[in-house]
Amino acid sequence: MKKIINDPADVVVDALRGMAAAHPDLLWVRTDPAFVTRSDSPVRDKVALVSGGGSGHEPLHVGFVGTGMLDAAVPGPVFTSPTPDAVQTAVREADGGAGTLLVVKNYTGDVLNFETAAELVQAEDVGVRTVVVRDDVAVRDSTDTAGRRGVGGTVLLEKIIGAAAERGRDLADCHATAQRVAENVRSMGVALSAPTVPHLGEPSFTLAEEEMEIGIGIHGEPGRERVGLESADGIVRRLLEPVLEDLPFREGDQVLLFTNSMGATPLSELYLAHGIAERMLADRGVRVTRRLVGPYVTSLEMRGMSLTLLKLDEELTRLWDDPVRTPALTW
Amino acid sequence: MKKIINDPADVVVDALRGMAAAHPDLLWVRTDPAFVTRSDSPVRDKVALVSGGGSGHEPLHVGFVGTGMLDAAVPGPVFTSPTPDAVQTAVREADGGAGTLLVVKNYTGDVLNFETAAELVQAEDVGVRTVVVRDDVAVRDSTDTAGRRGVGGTVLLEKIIGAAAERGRDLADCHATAQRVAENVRSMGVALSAPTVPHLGEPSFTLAEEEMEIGIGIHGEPGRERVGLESADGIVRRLLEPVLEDLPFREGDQVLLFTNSMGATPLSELYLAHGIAERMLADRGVRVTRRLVGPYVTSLEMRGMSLTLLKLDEELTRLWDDPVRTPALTW
Amino acid sequence: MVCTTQHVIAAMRAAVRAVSENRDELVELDRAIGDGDHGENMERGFLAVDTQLRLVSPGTPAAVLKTTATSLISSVGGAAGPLFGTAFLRAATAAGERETLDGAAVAALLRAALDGVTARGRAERGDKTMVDALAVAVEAAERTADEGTGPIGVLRSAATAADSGARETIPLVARKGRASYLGERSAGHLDPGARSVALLLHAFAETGGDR
Amino acid sequence: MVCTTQHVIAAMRAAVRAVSENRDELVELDRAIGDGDHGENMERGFLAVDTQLRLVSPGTPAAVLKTTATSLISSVGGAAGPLFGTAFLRAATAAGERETLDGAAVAALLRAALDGVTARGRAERGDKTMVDALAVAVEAAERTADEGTGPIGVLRSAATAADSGARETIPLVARKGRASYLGERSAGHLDPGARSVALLLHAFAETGGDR
Ligand SMILES: Nc1ncnc2c1ncn2[C@@H]1O[C@H](COP(=O)(O)OP(=O)(O)O)[C@@H](O)[C@H]1O
Ligand SMILES: Nc1ncnc2c1ncn2[C@@H]1O[C@H](COP(=O)(O)OP(=O)(O)O)[C@@H](O)[C@H]1O
Ligand SMILES: [Mg+2]
Ligand SMILES: [Mg+2]
Ligand SMILES: [Mg+2]
Ligand SMILES: [Mg+2]
Repeated sequence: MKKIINDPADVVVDALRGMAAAHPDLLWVRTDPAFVTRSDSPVRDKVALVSGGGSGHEPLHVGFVGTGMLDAAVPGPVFTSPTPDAVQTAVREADGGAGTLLVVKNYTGDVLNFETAAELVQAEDVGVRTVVVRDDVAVRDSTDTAGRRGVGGTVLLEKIIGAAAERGRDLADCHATAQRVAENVRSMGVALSAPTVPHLGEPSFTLAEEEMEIGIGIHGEPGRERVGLESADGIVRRLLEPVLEDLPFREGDQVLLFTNSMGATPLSELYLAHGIAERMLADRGVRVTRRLVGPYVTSLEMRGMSLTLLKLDEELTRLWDDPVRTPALTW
Repeated sequence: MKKIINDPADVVVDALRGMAAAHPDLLWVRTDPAFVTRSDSPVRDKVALVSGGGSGHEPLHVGFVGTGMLDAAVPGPVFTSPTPDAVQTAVREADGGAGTLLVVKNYTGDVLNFETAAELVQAEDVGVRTVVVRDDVAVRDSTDTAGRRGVGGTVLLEKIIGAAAERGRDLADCHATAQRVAENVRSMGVALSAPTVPHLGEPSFTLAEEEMEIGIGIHGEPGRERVGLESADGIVRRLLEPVLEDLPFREGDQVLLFTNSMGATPLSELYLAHGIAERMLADRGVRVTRRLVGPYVTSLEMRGMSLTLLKLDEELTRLWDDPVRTPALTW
Repeated sequence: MVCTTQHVIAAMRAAVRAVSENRDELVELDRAIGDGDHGENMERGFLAVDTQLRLVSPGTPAAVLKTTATSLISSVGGAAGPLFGTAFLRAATAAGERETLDGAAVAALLRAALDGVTARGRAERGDKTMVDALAVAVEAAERTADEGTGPIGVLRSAATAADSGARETIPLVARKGRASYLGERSAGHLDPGARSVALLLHAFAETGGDR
Repeated sequence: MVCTTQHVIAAMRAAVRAVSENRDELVELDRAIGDGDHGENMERGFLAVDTQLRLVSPGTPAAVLKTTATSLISSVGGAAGPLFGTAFLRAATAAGERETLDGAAVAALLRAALDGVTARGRAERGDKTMVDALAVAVEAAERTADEGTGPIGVLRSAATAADSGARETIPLVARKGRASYLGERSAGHLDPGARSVALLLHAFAETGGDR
């Protein structure tokens, strides 16, 4: 296992210490339990936006703490949800009296742990609501299964609702807007290689030189199907079509296109894929009016990418354009 | 070779097309010859800052085009300097009448091609000066060799001089300040794996599972020595000590610490390493007053990192803090 | 033929050992159809249980079970944490004020644990989860308890049944948890959570009561 | 025993072929002590030369050499582009208005090329660069030309000398170009640029003049 780490058991906390050193103006970092808040937290009378989940997806979520986005992020161990008490402590630090919205990616572990956290927080008389992101169309959408995973759409939601909270909207409004984002966002990913969890020391799965894994998640879990490696055109089409069909996104729709790297994909390949996606969308009359390109929801050193489409309206566009200042996203 | 590309011969231009699609507000992209300018280029009466070099180091240089940084960037083929005519054309588009400063990384190919470009540009009566970045302490500094490579320091120089130019400083001033940055910046890198050039299809070198390459460049050229993989503490020390000794950086010095990913290093590992570097610097009394952490000078999908230290004074700090708005760096 | 507080503590210690010893197997099972952390999660959780039991010195079976539950909830994360946590929490509630547990009580605790897991995780039998092992274990425990068997006998039959319940998850297509993302590709693999249930019950059976 | 414009064009075409055919070898050599692009760079450059020669139909040896030079400069990039470009540019200047080249002229052109490369790249003999092949080639060419040999004989002796000049780079520690970053580790490898010089001279020798 080739990693720049000390003790594999300490990677999460060691990385948080580095973040604290790197962003003293933006972040306030605690290590036991591990969580990160805005340096000016709690912000009085502002709805607090709190998220979290397993580590290994950096910059998600810790890199999105700051003005106009998250008030706090709670990283669990690598690929494992944080525990309820960690979330509870983070909410206690972040809540400014206007209630807290929890952003949860739809994984059984995250849902259950945040559920318990919400109960604990409520017992302390903090108003709390939860939005669950489930945007991964690679997974069949069904009520009798665990349902879809939360992936790339999470970043877009956190940015947009972060702006809504920063504008002073109340908890009910933030929650409703968050639901609207969650309902209008779809993603799909591909892996060209597997990630290696530090304390496991071996890749989560093995792909032959000419294989790729379509419909991949972000936790080293295998994807929907394994197929031969294709050209960028072929790869982008395999991701984009199921995303488009699902909502569905239609001719004339305005969308935000988010081209995400799974970690180790060179930026040049990512831009190349983004350009292809833009062309394919243009061919169908879907209008890309906002875009995000970069490694934002990663899976350690996994090679691969995901495409996320969010259907925009004027309000969501305005909130997207609002200023944001975090380690990983600033404008 | 696992890459998200179409024809390997077209990767540079295909990626540029994607950049153009992703950043219509910031960039204006041309493909024959290939170069990128600020969308509002030429900026009247402002010194134009133009750089370039082989592709494969993204976001360097194309991702640093925009307000407060580069006016134009000229990407060559992967790991190969652009030709003089491409640079000449870019300067023609970027120069706003106040002259152009060329930022060149010290590689024989880049130096020779930009030298010719400068001659061609001068023949068109454009005032032109050149600054050569040679910050890599892994290479012996000597006048009877090719001398040190330009690596991470380039980004810092481009940001700072971009600010100087944006403030309206003249060409002589920009050039002098650039020289000052170049003289006060030092870097060193390590690779945990090799990059694969698209049209070659195979990794540039091979490292065993337990090896790393110390003093690596950014072109897949092997480094200074191959040693066994170490802990993050060991790796950071191996990079930091030669950097510190070289200038030398002394107790009480104020520095900018730039922890750079070579491409495929997870952000969490990078922060982890950054935290260690900050601690080691604190132990020696070197004061880190500014920092940059991320994948900014990469070598395709190479795993590894580099550390760059720039000795700051008040003026350089102010210029660093000035606003910047580019695809890869914004504040 | 009853189980005292000391027995319950010893049972939990045996579980700590069993989880640590089988950590790698659980990792491998979870790697095949999940994210490979189940062994880590369980080990982290039961090490916390171990520590807390030493600190707290609980005085009743219910207190042991509750300490176990809260330790798991506050240290595991992942799906297994809240699910096993709820299981032990409900078992604690079912144990009530009792100072000792007989065979029937053990069966009742297991039933309560199962109810907790299904209430929390909403998995049904056949969804390829820990429920598949736990449900058949509960049925076997109840059958054996009805025959008047003591706690250790009840746990033994539960453990054996859990083994076969776990094995029966192999051909199933997962409908809950992370393995469900794999669809048809989840078939052919043993569910890690079901394996953990069997491991825990075997550990309890070995030390869980007066013989 | 002179070399006409057509011969020079044919020589350049032979160089185009030789570079393409040996692209992979040049890549491998550059991969060992450089960045692996020398084969690509040379191929891209000489394909541009090929195209330009067809478009321009140069009328003198100097014009052929100049077209070659500008094509290389504007298509290669990398160190090899400006260096070989300068070499051909200086050779063109040395060729002047001449309609044909005899052995002495060829030797003079090679000398001019060498001067251009060293002026541009500031490499000395022994620095493990193309200069090591070109310098001994020039000396051999001058010796042979002094003996009154025709252009083809001069090129042949230059090519043979270049081979040994290239071979002699193997033990050297590089002091110029990318290989210099390797320090001691550059020893034991043939310099790719030196190999290119030998390749070009052999190609010229095969077609470069009246026999
Ligand atoms: N909804 C559920 N109901 C019951 N058990 C479940 C459910 N979801 C997952 N599990 C169990 O949890 C196990 C996985 O636990 P673990 O790997 O620790 O957590 P995670 O899936 O979050 O990584 C599965 O093998 C399965 O038995
Ligand atoms: N300063 C120099 N003088 C002469 N030749 C040089 C010099 N620097 C490099 N070379 C030659 O250039 C060759 C490498 O060319 P190439 O690989 O195309 O360019 P780059 O090094 O930019 O990748 C070397 O093998 C060497 O022969
Ligand atoms: Mg997990
Ligand atoms: Mg090169
Ligand atoms: Mg798991
Ligand atoms: Mg080269």
